[in-house]
Amino acid sequence: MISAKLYILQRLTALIMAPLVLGHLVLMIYAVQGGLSASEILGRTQGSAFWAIFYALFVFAVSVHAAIGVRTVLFEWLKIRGSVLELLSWGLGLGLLVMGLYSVYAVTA
Amino acid sequence: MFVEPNTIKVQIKRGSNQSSFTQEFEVPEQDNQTVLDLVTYIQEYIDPTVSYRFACRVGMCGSCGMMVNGEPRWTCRTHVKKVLGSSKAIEVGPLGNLPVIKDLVVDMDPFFDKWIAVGGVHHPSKNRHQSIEKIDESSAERVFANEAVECINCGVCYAACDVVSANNDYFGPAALNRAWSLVNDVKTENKEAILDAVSGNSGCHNCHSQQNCSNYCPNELNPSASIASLKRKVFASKIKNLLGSAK
Amino acid sequence: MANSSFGNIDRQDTDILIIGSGGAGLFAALHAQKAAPTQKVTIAVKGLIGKCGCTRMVQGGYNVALGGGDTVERHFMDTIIGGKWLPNQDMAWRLCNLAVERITELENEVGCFFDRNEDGTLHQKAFAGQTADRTVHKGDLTGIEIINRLMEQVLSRPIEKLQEHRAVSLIPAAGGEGISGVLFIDMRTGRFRFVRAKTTLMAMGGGPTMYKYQTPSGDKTMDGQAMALRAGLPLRDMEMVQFHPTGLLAGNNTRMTGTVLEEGLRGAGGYLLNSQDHRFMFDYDTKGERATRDLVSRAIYSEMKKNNSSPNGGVFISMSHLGPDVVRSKFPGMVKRCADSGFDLAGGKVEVVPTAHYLMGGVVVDVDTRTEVPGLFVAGEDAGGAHGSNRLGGNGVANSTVYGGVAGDVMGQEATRMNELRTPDEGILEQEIMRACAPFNKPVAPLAEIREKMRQIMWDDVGVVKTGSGLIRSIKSLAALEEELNSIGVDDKELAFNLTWHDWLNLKNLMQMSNVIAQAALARENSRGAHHREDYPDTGDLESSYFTLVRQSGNELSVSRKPVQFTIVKPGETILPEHEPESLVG
Amino acid sequence: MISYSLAPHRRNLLWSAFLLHRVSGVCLALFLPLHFWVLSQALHNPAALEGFLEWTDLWYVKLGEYILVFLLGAHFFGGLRLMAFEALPWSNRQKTFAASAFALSFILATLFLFSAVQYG
Ligand SMILES: Cc1cc2nc3c(=O)[nH]c(=O)nc-3n(C[C@H](O)[C@H](O)[C@H](O)COP(=O)(O)OP(=O)(O)OC[C@H]3O[C@@H](n4cnc5c(N)ncnc54)[C@H](O)[C@@H]3O)c2cc1C
Ligand code: HEM
Ligand code: SF4
Ligand code: F3S
Ligand code: FES
Repeated sequence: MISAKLYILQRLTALIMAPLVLGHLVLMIYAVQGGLSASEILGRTQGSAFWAIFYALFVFAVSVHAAIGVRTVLFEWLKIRGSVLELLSWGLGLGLLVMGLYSVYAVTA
Repeated sequence: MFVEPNTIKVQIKRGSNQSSFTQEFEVPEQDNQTVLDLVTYIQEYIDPTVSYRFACRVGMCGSCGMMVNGEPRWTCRTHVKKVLGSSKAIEVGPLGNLPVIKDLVVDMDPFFDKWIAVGGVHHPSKNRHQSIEKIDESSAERVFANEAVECINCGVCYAACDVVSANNDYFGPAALNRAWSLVNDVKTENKEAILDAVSGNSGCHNCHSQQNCSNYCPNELNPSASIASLKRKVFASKIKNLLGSAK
Repeated sequence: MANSSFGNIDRQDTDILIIGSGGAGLFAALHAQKAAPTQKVTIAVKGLIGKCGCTRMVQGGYNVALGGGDTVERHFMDTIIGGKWLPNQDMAWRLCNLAVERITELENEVGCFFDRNEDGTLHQKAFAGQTADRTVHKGDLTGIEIINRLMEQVLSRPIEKLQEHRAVSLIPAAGGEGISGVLFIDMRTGRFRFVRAKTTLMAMGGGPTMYKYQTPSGDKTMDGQAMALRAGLPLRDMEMVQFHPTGLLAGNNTRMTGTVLEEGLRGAGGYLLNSQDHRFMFDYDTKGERATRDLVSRAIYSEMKKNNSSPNGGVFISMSHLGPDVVRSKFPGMVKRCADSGFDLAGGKVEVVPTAHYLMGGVVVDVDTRTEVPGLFVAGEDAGGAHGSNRLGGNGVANSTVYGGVAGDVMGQEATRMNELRTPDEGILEQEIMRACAPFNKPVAPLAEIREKMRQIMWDDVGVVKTGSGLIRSIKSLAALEEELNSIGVDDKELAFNLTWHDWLNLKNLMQMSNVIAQAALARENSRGAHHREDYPDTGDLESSYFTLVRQSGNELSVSRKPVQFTIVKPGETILPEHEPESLVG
Repeated sequence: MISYSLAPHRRNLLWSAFLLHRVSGVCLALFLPLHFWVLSQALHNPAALEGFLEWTDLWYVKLGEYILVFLLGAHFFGGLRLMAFEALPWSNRQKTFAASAFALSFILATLFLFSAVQYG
């Protein structure tokens, strides 16, 4: 049960995430060479406005994207309908948003 | 010397949605034999109470859809050789995703209700006293409309689509395919209403591009492509509206 | 037994009742609804709405004169000459005349896609027997397009649907003035339902399916004409059964046998070969394979009689000399259909046989589709008169759509004028229920053998070529066979979707109508169009042309001959302007 | 939940692609909160983060990461494939595209694993 509006939102957020995920992946492959350490990660991100915006954008996009995606799965596979469906999916979105933004703050502040 | 003809084991899923059971029959193998012929033989010579539906017997009416070895097919045009494995056994059941009336007969009303709900009906821009529209057969719109129009509403694609199984409200491939054809029909009016209908909660955006509809369509239509095109069309029109209202 | 006890049947009322959902039935529903928006319209059909009947199976197309040299007058003259001066001329005229409006309605209001010329106008081609390019089409699947679009229109309107409802009998009003309603079996439950209506249309599409080889849809078993016959209505031209020369021949055990391989195969240069690989058509006619349907059918029949036949007892059609790839690209639908059935049309030979296709005869009606019974209308293939002894390819669907629309208009007006439904004759209703229950409580046996016997009798003695002695023999053997059928029972434990019960009822109707066809054929002592008597091979005097009329009273059939009224044009004359060329087809 | 026995119409590559996309999406959605939680440790408890990252050196955690990267790749390429399918005119190479998306995600994940293991 997905209307044009949600569909468009999901595709737009996917488009936003595409370069971000790609960037993140490349970075990960590059970064894990030689193992990960907390200081290494934090050294790169802390105080960087670039990374703050980069990850915040991702968090916004993914919250919406995943909420809509999970909503479809809940509807089709778990047969969840009505307000429970809205609550669960948007709850997930909100949770992701809050936790995500907090973690972005944690690694970039 | 008399040679016993080979027999085919035919398992038929009988009963209704509430209570169903499988029954096995042995049917003599013939040179030219369709799955519909197997079922007919059983009804005419073995068990006169077996129920099934057909009309044209040549792939034009779309009333003989059944699940054959778990796959949806038009049975009047499915040669037994095509589906008979080395085990010489065939399973036949009622077409999927539709309520069963009895044995192999399903209620196709939901399928057609959706066809209408999606706006799958021509809205005239002219009447019978006006001249017939001149149409360029090679124009892009007409080509699209034409490609999608030769559907026999057999419901095979509908039975093949897992989104329909998962979401009973989903209009399904055939109805959306018809909508796409109409959206491209220069003669039809009120296309906005069709676009609205296809972008609603039961509309084209529920399709996950599994493409079984196109795989199984016996007429080699491509509902999957039609649906993708509808998504594109809706996307463009929504964006346009958005920009329009922003002005 | 579901509810065969009389007190227990379902009853309902409507204003306008339409039986059948072919071109005639669907058009009638649309027009009735428009003409009488206050009236309740009900459409009842043996299969699913729009998914049964023959209109859907129309391949070639729809005849209509749309200018470019062609005129309604020319279309009319072709119809009269094609029908060998037997058509009811007023009906033929109305058919040709209204076809113009109907095709425009189909395009503009119903939304059909018909093929176009380069300049955007409708593409038209010529079937055999036409003097102009006249046939409008959508590829070679014209019927699917017409019926799908009509079906959508009907389904989207407030029209009551009674699907998988088999009409069993017409029930007259108590006291005998007009028809009160129709008795049905709801096939899904096996229960009887009596539907009362102010006006009733029979558009059940005739369908000569009592032959060994036949093309129509499996739901058609001449139920409508059999009902009309039993209700005492006169039937005309019943000997006029059209055979299509090239039905697929794949043996007796498959339903695909008899289905049409399209006319265009011969037109494009296909060969007909006998078992010795001899291309025999030129032995019969200078046009070879391109001769008209009746000639080709008779030629094939002769080859079969001479034992020059293929393994399954027919002849071969061979296309491969045109190049398999050419055949594949020109006839993709036919090649695929043959391939699905296990035959290679593009590269090999495919067995074919003449196959019963269309019944020109039918219930006597006026140009407004009225019958002699008040409240009862008949349109489409169930009605006789418009085609005479032969139907031109393309005139069938024009006929059903034109007259279906007319019926809807007239019934709408009539129903609006009427205040009350007629009260049924309960005695007849009860008797008709008993008739439909006749096979219960009798020893059960397979019906297929009897059906095959009937088909063989009709094929041998009432088929492509007939003789007086053969016809008399057939009438006797049919009577004996009907006795046999009467003694065979159907298991009545479960009547819901009991196809075997319906097979029995189908057979019963087909046998009665077989008898009618044989009787009418016996009464026509000449050869015209689709009717060929070996013992009377001449056309006979055109001026004194007659048509046959069969009616039943009690259990007795009476057959008579009625002179054809030349209300518009006399044999030998024409209504075309003087210097018009005979044909516009180059 | 629907029981997905492998009915014949599901033995189709494009159906498998759908399933992979869905499963990967759901797994990512389940994993992300965990990921966010770990990262937010940086603020309260940098040592815990460090400890956690050391823990990722264990082979089975590496395998988990490998699968996770694979899923992300599969969802990423699969999602791009889907959007391309929806945005571009029909092509007859749907199966090729799906197979390529799968292969790419596999390569990506392996690359990740190699770089992680080689220098780890
Ligand atoms: C294979 C084929 C090809 C043809 N090609 C052409 C062509 O190219 N051009 C052309 O002009 N004509 C063609 N014809 C002829 C044309 O199809 C018919 O003349 C015309 O369609 C008849 O229309 P109809 O509405 O009278 O009947 P149909 O379309 O046959 O409809 C009859 C309806 O009545 C219903 N019915 C029957 N019995 C009962 C019952 N007891 N109770 C309730 N409902 C019942 C049926 O289920 C069906 O819905 C072709 C016919 C066939 C078989
Ligand atoms: C690069 C980034 C991504 C792209 C291109 C992308 C693309 C898509 C697309 C196109 C869909 C719709 C599929 C459909 O309706 O058939 C989708 C669904 C989904 N996505 Fe993503 N996505 C991305 C990242 C993510 C991330 C990071 C998550 C997780 C948190 C996620 C979770 C989901 C979920 C749960 C679904 C629903 C799956 C389904 O309905 O089958 N996606 N994605
Ligand atoms: S799209 Fe194909 S499979 Fe689906 S209903 Fe139409 S003809 Fe049948
Ligand atoms: S099978 Fe179903 S998911 Fe879409 S592409 Fe076809 S409608
Ligand atoms: S019986 Fe008409 S499509 Fe099979």
